[in-house]
Amino acid sequence: MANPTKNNTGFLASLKDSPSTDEFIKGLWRENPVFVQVLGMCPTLAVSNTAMNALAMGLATTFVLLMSNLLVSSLRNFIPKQVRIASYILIIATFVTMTDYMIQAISVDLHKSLGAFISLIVVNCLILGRAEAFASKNTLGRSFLDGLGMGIGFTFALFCLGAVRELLGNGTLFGWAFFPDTFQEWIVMILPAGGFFTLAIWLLIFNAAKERRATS
Amino acid sequence: MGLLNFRKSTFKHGVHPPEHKEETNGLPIRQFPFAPLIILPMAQHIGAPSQIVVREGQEVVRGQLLAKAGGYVSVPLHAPISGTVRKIANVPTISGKMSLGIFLEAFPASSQEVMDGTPIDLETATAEEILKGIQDAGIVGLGGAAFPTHVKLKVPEGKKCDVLMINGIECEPYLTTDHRVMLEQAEDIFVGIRYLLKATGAERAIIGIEANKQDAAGLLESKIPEGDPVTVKVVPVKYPQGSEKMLITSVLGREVPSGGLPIDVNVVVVNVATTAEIGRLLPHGRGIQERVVTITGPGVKKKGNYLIPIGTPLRYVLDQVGVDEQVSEVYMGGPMMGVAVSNLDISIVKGTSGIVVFTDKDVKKTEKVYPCIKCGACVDACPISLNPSKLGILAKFEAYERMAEEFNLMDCFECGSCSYVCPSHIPLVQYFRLSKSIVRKRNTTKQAT
Amino acid sequence: MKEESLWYIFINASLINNFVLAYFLGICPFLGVSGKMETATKMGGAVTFVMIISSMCAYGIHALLVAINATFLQLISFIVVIASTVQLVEMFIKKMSPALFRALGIFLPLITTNCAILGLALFQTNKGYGFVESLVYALGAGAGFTLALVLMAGLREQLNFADVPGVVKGTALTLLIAGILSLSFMGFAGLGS
Amino acid sequence: MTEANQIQKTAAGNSLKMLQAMVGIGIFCALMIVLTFQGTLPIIKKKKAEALEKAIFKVLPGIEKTEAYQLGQDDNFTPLAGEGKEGQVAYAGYDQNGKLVGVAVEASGQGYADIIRVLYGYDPEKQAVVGFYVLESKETPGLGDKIEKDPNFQANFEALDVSLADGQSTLKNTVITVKNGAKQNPWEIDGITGATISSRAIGNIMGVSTAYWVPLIYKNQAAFIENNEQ
Amino acid sequence: MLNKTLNISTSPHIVKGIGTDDIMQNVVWALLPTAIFAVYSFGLSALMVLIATTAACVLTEHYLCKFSGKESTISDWSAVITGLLLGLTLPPNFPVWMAFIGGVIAIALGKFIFGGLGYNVFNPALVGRAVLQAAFPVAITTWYPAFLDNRFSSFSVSTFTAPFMEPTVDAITGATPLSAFKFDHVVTPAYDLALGLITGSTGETCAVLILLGGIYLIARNMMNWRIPVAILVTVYVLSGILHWVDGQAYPPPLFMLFSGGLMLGALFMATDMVASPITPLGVVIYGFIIGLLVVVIRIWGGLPEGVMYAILLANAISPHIDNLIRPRVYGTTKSVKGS
Repeated sequence: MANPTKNNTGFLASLKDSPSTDEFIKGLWRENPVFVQVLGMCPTLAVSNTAMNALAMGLATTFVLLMSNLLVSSLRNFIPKQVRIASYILIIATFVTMTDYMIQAISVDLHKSLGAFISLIVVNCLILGRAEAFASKNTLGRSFLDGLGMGIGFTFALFCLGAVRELLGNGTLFGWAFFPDTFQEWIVMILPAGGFFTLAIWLLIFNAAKERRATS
Repeated sequence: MGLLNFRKSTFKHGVHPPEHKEETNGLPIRQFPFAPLIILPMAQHIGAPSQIVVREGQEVVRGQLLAKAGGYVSVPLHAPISGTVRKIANVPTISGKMSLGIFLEAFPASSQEVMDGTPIDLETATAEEILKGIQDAGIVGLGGAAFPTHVKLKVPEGKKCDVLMINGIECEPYLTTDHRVMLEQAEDIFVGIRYLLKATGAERAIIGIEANKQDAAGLLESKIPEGDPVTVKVVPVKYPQGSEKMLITSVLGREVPSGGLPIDVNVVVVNVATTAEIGRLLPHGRGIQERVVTITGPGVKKKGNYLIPIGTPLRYVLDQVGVDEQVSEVYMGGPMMGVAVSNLDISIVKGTSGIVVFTDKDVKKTEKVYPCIKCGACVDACPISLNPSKLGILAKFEAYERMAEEFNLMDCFECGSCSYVCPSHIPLVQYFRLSKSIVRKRNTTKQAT
Repeated sequence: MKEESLWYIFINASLINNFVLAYFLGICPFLGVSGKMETATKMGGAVTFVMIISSMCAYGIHALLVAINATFLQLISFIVVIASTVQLVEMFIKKMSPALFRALGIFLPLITTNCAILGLALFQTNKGYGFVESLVYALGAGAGFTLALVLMAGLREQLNFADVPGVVKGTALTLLIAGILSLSFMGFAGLGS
Repeated sequence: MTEANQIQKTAAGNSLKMLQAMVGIGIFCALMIVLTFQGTLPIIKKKKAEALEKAIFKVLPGIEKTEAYQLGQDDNFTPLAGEGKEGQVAYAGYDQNGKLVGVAVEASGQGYADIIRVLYGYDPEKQAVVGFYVLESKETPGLGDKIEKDPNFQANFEALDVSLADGQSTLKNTVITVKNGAKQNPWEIDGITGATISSRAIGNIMGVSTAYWVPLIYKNQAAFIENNEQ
Repeated sequence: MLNKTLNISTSPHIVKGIGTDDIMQNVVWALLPTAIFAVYSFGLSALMVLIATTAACVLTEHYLCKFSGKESTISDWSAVITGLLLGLTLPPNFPVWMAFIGGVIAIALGKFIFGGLGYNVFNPALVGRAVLQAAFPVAITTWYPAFLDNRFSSFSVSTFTAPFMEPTVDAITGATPLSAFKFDHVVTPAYDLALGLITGSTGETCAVLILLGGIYLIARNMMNWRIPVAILVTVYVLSGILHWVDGQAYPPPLFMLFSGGLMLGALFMATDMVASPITPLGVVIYGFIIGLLVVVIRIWGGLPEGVMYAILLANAISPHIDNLIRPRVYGTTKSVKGS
């Protein structure tokens, strides 16, 4: 693990000695991976057709992000610079494979509806991006908070999309009927085009908010 | 024209604005009264301004040299009337810039005899001598460009001129100057052609005339002196047929390369009125004192084709012909490429081919400019196959370099066909004029650094 | 049962279930390099090239993993192989054609994290495609990716000179156009059946 | 020591370190994956089998037990042995008395959006399809996916006639989808309004599949019964 | 007299006179016979659809302009065209609330986000319709027969469906000639198709009236004739060849020409000047692509009709056509390609 002489702060100590609540908060809103950084678009769009899928995908991604951040952070002094990307990819792929099997064990149906997109978490630029840009340079505790914040921010964004798409596209939320029986579903919302439109509209809302803040 | 004539003797695209020529094309050229005071700007041609050789208070005779050429690309200026030099001061010109000018007060009851100079003998003169003679006569392109003719006639070394093209197209609506000149000064034209053939070394001359001037074409054809290698070619009516490049393409099927001159395809083009002037002046060694100007437009009372001394103030001209109460805009030149006059204190200059007066109701309404809807009307109109629609959008977004590099902006010669047809009333020509000047400026700064 | 024809595999991968517009694969490069025609074409070419190579590799690996009964290593070996393939291709091109390398150079590393490549490998395995089928599938996917990228680039280049409202400018506009393109591609549904 | 030497040495040291790191991570990763795989494998297997069984139970009403059979190259059915799922498989379903109720087979074909995979149950006694279940489809939600949910459509498969022609090697009538409300014969599938393409795709899939499977199963009925009795 | 201040303008000082608003207005006039026939054949329900889409487009245009601080651009009539065209492509019994939403989407997504008139890269009406088709596939493929006796006295059951609610399906529905061919191999006679004695979208049934409207615009030089001609010739020739090869499997070319939205699409939607290429050769290629896609989608695709998709796809290709097809500029040896 980490070099003890260099980094003798444990997990709890690191929490204490750094003003790191910001590491957690930033991912939620200010540096939201989806709405602000526009990262990890592929799963964001592909599996946000229902709130459940979105949430599951978000949590799976958060898990991988968290684990890889932790491992990368703790190994950061051990991994030589030249092979760091290769090692990160290996680490991430491992956790993704684990997640894949765990989800299958939890629910075959969920696994079916998420499909290959669980495996594709590997190439979610968010995870590699955090490993490279944050975890490889920061302490275990900060990396943990960063991963958690980013992961929750990602899950939140996915949920925002999934909820809208499921509500309009299927009239339900988490499979629970939200509208009267005769509600006309907007099927376009569950189609790929709906994914593009919904994300675009969320981005518009963020842009407009940003603009308003800038002017005021 | 037979069925076997596969190549239509015209250029691509172009527009057909209403001609409005019938109001003046039947009116013979009439001498215009001499104004009591005429004002002669020194910069009335392209190139260096003429250099004044008279002083204030000096009395001059009609035809006397007032200013000498300011360089190779320049011409001298002769007194259009006999009178006294009242003042030498800055005068306004059509471009809005000021230029040094001579105020010449006419002798009240002068007979206005013209002074002769050294004649150029057609038989004995060399090409060089003829060119010198043309410069000394102060001759510039009378079609409107006012480019010194001797410069244009000078065939550069290594190049050859095989066709002399006499431009009698006059495609601008309203104007009938060249039309009348062709009808009334045929002899002068043919004499001029002889001088020009000799000066350029061309084997033959072709007079290009638009189909709406069949009478002129027939007359000229019948008057071709025996043995002269001159033919008359009638081409379809289409704007901007009168542009040199379009004319060459229509008549000869040759295309002047981008950025090149007619001589690059072995042609020299001279305006028909210029030719007539050469034919009339050179045998006497005189200089230009007057020119034919069509004064027309809905706002003019006494429309007609007038022989007006150079330097006659525009205000005097309009006073003489009478102008409608509702006068709104006055153009020097035709309505397609002419310039709107902001100040009536400017004078008739050598390049003034016509004066068109529009009243309030004739002026194009300041209509609402809509966004470009890419209807393609401009693409179908542009005689040189540019994409004015794309250029217009790029100009709006100030992508000047791209306009020049990718979309051949610099080939645009501002004929105005695109603006004429644009349903969205986008001032395309104005955009291009501005863009061209910006590109030129940027290029010079680039070269400088 | 009825086998999918190679023609159908190609049409399916390129038009009906376009990787970008229906599966959302390769969205990052799609958003990133669709601003200019030139880069879009080159990126499309590079991705197609890598897709074909990695698809063949993935076919081999899958066969191997099935043989040694270790399919649980599939994902990790795919990603490692793709990453190294990209590296190798990069080195190979650099040596063989410096001109091509200059043109594609900056795109190749980006491709590693392009989910379309991994997605292709996973899908062809899931669908149980054979070698030739995988090859055609890769060709189709690459063609579809390039098509989407090039179409988008043309539209975005044109929209550089448009009065796009400030709020819409940027990613949102690209996504909205992608949505409309995605709708348009729905017209291909059922083709070749 | 020269500078070059030093560089070489650090480079060598680096290589070693790189190798160590990669191998270390590799071993760790492999360990993690294998552990998870081993840990989850039985659960996943069980769940998958359950899912398949559930589907078979759905298409063969009233069964208690299923058995997988493999179609050999000589067109004979043999009980499926081991894990491998090579070749084509049929699932026989038996009621509580061990009597053969029917045989379920998978069929797939091109739908509107992508391949549709279905499972259907065939009752040799009634010479009819008695159940139908969509395993996988990406048909348009709310429209094409009615093939999964629409009760009227599902009703088509309660007794879809697939009786054999006299030669016993072909079907008397090919299964086909007709326009909604136009069903007149027991071998026709009543289509779904607005989802014509998907419902027709099902017709095609069923038509092709039944034409292939039904004569085979009918011919080999005995195999399913015999094997069960053993 | 001459003391009056003169106006100054830049050359040219004369203009041809046809304005963009004139063009747009004339397109509306050219569409009116088709719209009137739609109301005549389908009755009040069709009228409601047309009113809903047109009102939605005009209102959306107005309020979006206002919202973004621009001057309202409804006076250029382009929103009216979008609304009318959208209405004409919808089934006559389409619920009014859906039609209204379609109009809002057509303007907002099809036009506003690109910067308004002149910048829309797709035909706005078709964007609206494509979204509606994807959102409400059942409603948009439920057809109401023409020439019902009570069409002027009562509305279709689904017309006034409560907003956001599922429409009740009409007891009487019809099949369009295209779906009749696709699914049942019934070829409707070309005569019926041309005169509009069929079921279909409100405005696509009477091919003759659509053609007349188009010819009017072409005669007034307000429409690029090359586009419809290229599309129709392509469709006729391609389907003619197919029909000649196998008369049973492939429909006769006249049926292809007159059925579905081809006429309306070729004459009024593909000709949207903004979203089509600008050069003569470019529009011919554009037309050919549309024709080809229409034939491919109709004959080999899963859908009975493909005009909408064909035009949208061709719209997406048209910047490339403009990029590649550039007329040789006078005096240059070949067209200068973008660097």
